[in-house]
Amino acid sequence: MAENLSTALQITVIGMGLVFGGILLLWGLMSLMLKMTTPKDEETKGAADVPTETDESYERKRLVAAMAVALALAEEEEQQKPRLFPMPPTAIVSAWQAVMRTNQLRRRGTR
Amino acid sequence: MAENLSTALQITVIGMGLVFGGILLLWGLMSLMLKMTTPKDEETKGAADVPTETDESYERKRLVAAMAVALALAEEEEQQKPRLFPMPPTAIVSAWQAVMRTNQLRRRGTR
Amino acid sequence: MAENLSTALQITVIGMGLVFGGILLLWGLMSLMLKMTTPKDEETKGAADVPTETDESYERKRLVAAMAVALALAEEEEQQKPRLFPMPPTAIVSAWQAVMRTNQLRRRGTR
Amino acid sequence: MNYAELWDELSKGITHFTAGNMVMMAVGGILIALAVLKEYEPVLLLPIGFGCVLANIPLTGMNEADGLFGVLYDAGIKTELFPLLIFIGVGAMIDFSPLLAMPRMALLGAAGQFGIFGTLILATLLGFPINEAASIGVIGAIDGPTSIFVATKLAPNLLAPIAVAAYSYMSLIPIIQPPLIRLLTTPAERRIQMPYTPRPVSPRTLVVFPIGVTVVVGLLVPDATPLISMLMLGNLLRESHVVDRLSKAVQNELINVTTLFLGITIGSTMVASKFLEVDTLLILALGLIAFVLDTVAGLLFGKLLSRVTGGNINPIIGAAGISAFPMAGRLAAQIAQEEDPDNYILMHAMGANTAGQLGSVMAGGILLALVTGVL
Amino acid sequence: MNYAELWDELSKGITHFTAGNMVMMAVGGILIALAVLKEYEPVLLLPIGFGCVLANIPLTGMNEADGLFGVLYDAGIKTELFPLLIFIGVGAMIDFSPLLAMPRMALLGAAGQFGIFGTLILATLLGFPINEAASIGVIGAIDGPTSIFVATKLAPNLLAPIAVAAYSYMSLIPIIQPPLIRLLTTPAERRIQMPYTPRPVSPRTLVVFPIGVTVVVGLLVPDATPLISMLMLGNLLRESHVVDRLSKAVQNELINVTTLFLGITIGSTMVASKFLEVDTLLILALGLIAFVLDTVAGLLFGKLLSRVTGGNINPIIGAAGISAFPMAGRLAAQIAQEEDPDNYILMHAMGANTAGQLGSVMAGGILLALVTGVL
Amino acid sequence: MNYAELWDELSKGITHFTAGNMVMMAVGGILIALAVLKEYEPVLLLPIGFGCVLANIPLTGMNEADGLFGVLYDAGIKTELFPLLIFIGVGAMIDFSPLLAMPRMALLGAAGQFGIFGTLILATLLGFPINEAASIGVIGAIDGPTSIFVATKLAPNLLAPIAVAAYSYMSLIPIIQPPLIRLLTTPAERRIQMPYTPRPVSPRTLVVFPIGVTVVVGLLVPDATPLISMLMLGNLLRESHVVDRLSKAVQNELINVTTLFLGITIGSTMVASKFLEVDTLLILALGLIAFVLDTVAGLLFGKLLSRVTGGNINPIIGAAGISAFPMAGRLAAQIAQEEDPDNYILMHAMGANTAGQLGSVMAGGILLALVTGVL
Ligand code: NA
Ligand code: NA
Ligand code: NA
Repeated sequence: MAENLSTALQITVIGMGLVFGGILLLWGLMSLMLKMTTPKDEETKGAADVPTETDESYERKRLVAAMAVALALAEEEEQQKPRLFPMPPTAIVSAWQAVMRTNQLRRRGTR
Repeated sequence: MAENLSTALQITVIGMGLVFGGILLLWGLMSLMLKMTTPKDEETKGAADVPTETDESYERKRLVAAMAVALALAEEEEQQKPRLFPMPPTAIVSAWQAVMRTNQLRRRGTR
Repeated sequence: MAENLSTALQITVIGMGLVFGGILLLWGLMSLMLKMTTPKDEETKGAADVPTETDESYERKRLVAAMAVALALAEEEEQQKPRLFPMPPTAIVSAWQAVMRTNQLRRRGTR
Repeated sequence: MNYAELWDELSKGITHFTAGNMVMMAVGGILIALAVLKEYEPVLLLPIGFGCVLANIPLTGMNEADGLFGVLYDAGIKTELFPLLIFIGVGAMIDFSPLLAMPRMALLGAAGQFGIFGTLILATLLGFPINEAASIGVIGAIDGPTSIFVATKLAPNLLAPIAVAAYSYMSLIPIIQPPLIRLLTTPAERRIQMPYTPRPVSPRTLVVFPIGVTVVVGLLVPDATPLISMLMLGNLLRESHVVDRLSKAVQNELINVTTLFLGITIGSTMVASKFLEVDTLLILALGLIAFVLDTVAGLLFGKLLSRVTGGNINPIIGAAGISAFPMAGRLAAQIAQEEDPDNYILMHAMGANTAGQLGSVMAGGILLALVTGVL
Repeated sequence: MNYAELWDELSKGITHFTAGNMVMMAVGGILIALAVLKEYEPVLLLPIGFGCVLANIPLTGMNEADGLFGVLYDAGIKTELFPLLIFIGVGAMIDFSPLLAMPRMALLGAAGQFGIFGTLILATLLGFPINEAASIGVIGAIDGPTSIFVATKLAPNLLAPIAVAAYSYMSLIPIIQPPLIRLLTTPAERRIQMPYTPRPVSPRTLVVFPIGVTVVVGLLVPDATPLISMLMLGNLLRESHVVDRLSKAVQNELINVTTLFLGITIGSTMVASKFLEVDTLLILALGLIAFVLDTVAGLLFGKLLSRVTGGNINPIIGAAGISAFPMAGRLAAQIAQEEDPDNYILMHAMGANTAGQLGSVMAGGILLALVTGVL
Repeated sequence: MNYAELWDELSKGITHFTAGNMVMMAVGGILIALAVLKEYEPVLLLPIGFGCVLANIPLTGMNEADGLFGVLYDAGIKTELFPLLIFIGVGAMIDFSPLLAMPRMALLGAAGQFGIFGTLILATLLGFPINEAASIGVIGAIDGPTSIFVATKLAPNLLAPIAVAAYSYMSLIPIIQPPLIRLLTTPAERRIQMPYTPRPVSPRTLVVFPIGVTVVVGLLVPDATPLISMLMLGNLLRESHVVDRLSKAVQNELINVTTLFLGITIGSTMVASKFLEVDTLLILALGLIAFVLDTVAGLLFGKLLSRVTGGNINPIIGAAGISAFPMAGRLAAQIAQEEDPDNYILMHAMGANTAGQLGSVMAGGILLALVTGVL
């Protein structure tokens, strides 16, 4: 029992260490893949479109756009076919996706 | 052989007895479940709407309604998705269901 | 090895022979089935509609019809449900089928 | 390279082909024809017929333990997996609300099972041992999965003819029942109208029903539990309305693929050497009798109820109590309407019909219990 | 014909029915009620509940090796086939682009796994041997298939309560997490906005991602490979966009049928004789604790990051790092919006959530490796 | 707790990773790339590639008998279940009416099988034993399921490279055939028009056809029965028009899931230790040759027929006789139209193509019979 406990503690320390290690590796892996697979121009273009955090009105515009899409989605029928979300580097579109995702997530996923 | 026959006869007597017993039990079970699961108001409301058997014109009205629905159904496309038949306690709707069922049954069930 | 080779050669000779034999048998079988299963009138009617090979304009007409159908098909939506191709004995329709088939074959079959 | 041997190898198919195989291929062809031309239960008779044709081609190895049919048989028939999976889908297709709206209709589901036992007696008279006689009798359940389930447990050697009878007769309902109905009922009786005054059935009732039935029937007839529980599982998926994707899956993907496998596998057991026996013909004949006895018993009981209730019940619906969902129920309603276009008894007929479905499964389980009890 | 024997045969169901069976049927009924009335993970709780009810009907033979549940258990649980097939479907439903657009979000997927190990310690303190303690801890993966996969390998005898806990708690997220979030974060923290400035993610990245993850995780944590690889296979089918028909098939046909089978089979292991023990209650309690520890650790780590980044990260998303895709992610975003309607952090929450999904699988594999390493 | 041991346990993945594994992962990556970027048979090459990558991660246990791949291999490959189930779906997708409308087109389905035997000879020259040589030759059937079926029976050890070759070359048709066609036919020949004057084909013929073919081929070539019969079963489901739900199920649910399983399982056999051998490269090379020989033989026979019929037959359709349905048929028609936009020979090409499909299966069965006969 006492021995079990010590084992458990060691497993916890090593285990959490490995989990964090693995996640950090994953982070590195992702950054690497992004670097390797993203064409230069996109990279820059992506950067260009990025809005500054202070741009209040922009945030609001994005939200409005989002809502508009949400409403549009609310109406459309065919819920069945799985939606795919290409992720182009323009911020406004990503707001649109954001809403699609919310909308998708609102639906009872596994029902 | 003769012995087999007597066994068969006994099985028949006991068997049919048990079948009837089981069915009677089922009847009781159903009545019980209906009692337990039906909210009071619905019960009365249901009773209220029940037409008297002599009400000829009503019968005819129901049939007409039925036909109307039948026609409507005849047109609609998507045969695939399984229909569900909520059973509210109003008689006219039950005629409507009746037709939906006929319509459903007409379709080659397992094809 | 040398023995293997001779075996291989014999297998080849016998094998190709059997394949051709089987195919010829299949040919006969098909002709037989066509004879047995095709109602007389159709037979003749089929023959009647057959265009002469020299009929240039006819060929062109058929192609035009084909294209028309192709366009029509291009628009229609539901790619899912498997198409069935009844084969009536009139040549113009068979052009139509031809196009349906092309259209079907163009679609990435197994995707 | 020994050409003599080689020739034997190449011609083995034809040299081992027997007249019996020929006959069975014809039988298979007939089943396929019934399916394609008459549309008698095509989803089952077509695969069964094709499997039968296949099984009578010699030395294909498909019937070996490691052949396609051997694998499917061990995986789905011996384990009873196929009939049970099919029952999940069937349950998801059945709507019990007509029965729940008129619980008294349940009574009609009992009489319609007499054919099972009547046939059991006849079969014993013909010298079949009890276990085989019972398996033959269960054709009278007029319910494919039940017949297959019981036969697999009591007399797997008779599975093929029993399954074939069960499914082909079920598809003959529109031919067999009407004359019997007209023979046993008077036009006056057939014209009896039954106003549809349902008790309100709340969605909750529809959800509790399958669970309740499973528990009660399960405790009383444990041998019927696998069948009744899978039927009720499907029905629960349907009525709960919270798992549409599962309900759809069992009504389509699951039941379609399983039915195809079940069909060709049953068909593959129709090998001449095993199938072409006097017993087979006797079984087919007894199956037909079981069917008739079911209908007659149902109708007579219907007439009895009609008397008892002072003509408030149309005896035709008794014929719907044999199960064979939903054909029997539909047919009864149609005959009533032919007699009087204003006579609309579909709801009652379906109530009796679904009760018959339950009665059939119970009867099958009871029979199983009794026979295993006496053996 | 011996009537005494016969009577025993007929009444066996009732005579062998125990109070324990009664209790377990009630439990099954509760699970079904949660599924139908509250819609808590209905696709799993409904079949599990029904299977539980069924398993407690005595002598149905369904739990025997050659009974329906026996067959399904050997075919899908013992071989781990079911959880893996389900993972293919899940993978095809997950969109990793939010995570790939903000790789740093991955960090939040690590802390959320602490509950696994914290619970492991508590379970050992309660006297469970390491292998059982670990299986219980893995409830903290808050991911059904992972829990089942690990428990099947380390302590199959505890599979039933672990699976039930894993799936029921997962459905309790909307009830358990909000109070914890409000307790551990200040309104100011919850109002922190995180502008969504994604790095561009090319379709190619989305295709390379699942392959890369499989290889790297596979090499580092071989025990996690079956789970992670099937999850990634599904995701590859999805993102490749060239095999829509396969992607659709695994998201529908495959996952629906498998889920149904998994559910009733898990439920069928909830037999009173095995399930009604103190251990079971302890496991259910420990599972809940694992859940709380996950959330707490995630939130605290979120607050830490928030400090470190000078308030650029909203700590709520830490709670999404526990996996439980996609509920946890959705919930975090909703709470942030309740605090401030303009605070839109769904993308970040989903990033952390999907990272948590990956973290959970890794943690499961690491745990498996460590325990098998020390045993 | 022994840290040395633990470290071994944790690092086992990397320490057991070999250069060979690395190479095979690259191969898997290439297959995936071909599937995603070039869309070469993606439904098969994608799963095969992914399975290959997975199989080369050391010590995952997935290739063990009780691992996922072991289970799938025993369930679907060893029993030949997967290729046969896929054939049901393929049969339901094939329309034989063009062939039935012009029975003489059948002839072209024979010549296109020469590659099988030509390659058999070459393989023997390279020192392969007859059974292996035959399995390699059957790549020339240019039909995945047939190749897998025969290879599994004659030389399971070569299954992986044979399956890979069969499927990857099939997807290379648009690249390999055109040059051969242009090389072996004159523009004049390619411009030959074949007016489409079909014999009337009644629906009844379409229903009788699959049954007749099954019986005749089955009796003459029992070894080909499993393949031909499942192909024809699917076609019967399609043409009977009375079992749409079954026809749809085999064309979707069944074939999709089976294809996915077949793919990853085949891929999982591409383990470096077994796959990285000279033989493998030889097999891949021989497979390509088989493909070329098929096309050449088909074209030459087409030219012969063209001469014999006094220029009434366009030799291009000979190239469609190699099977590889439907790509080869489509391609032949396209090349003819490139030569002369008014030259419309799709119907004839599809007739030859479907005949080639039948010829391939027959050839496979004949080869099986001959080899088992001489061994
Ligand atoms: Na019955
Ligand atoms: Na987790
Ligand atoms: Na070929």
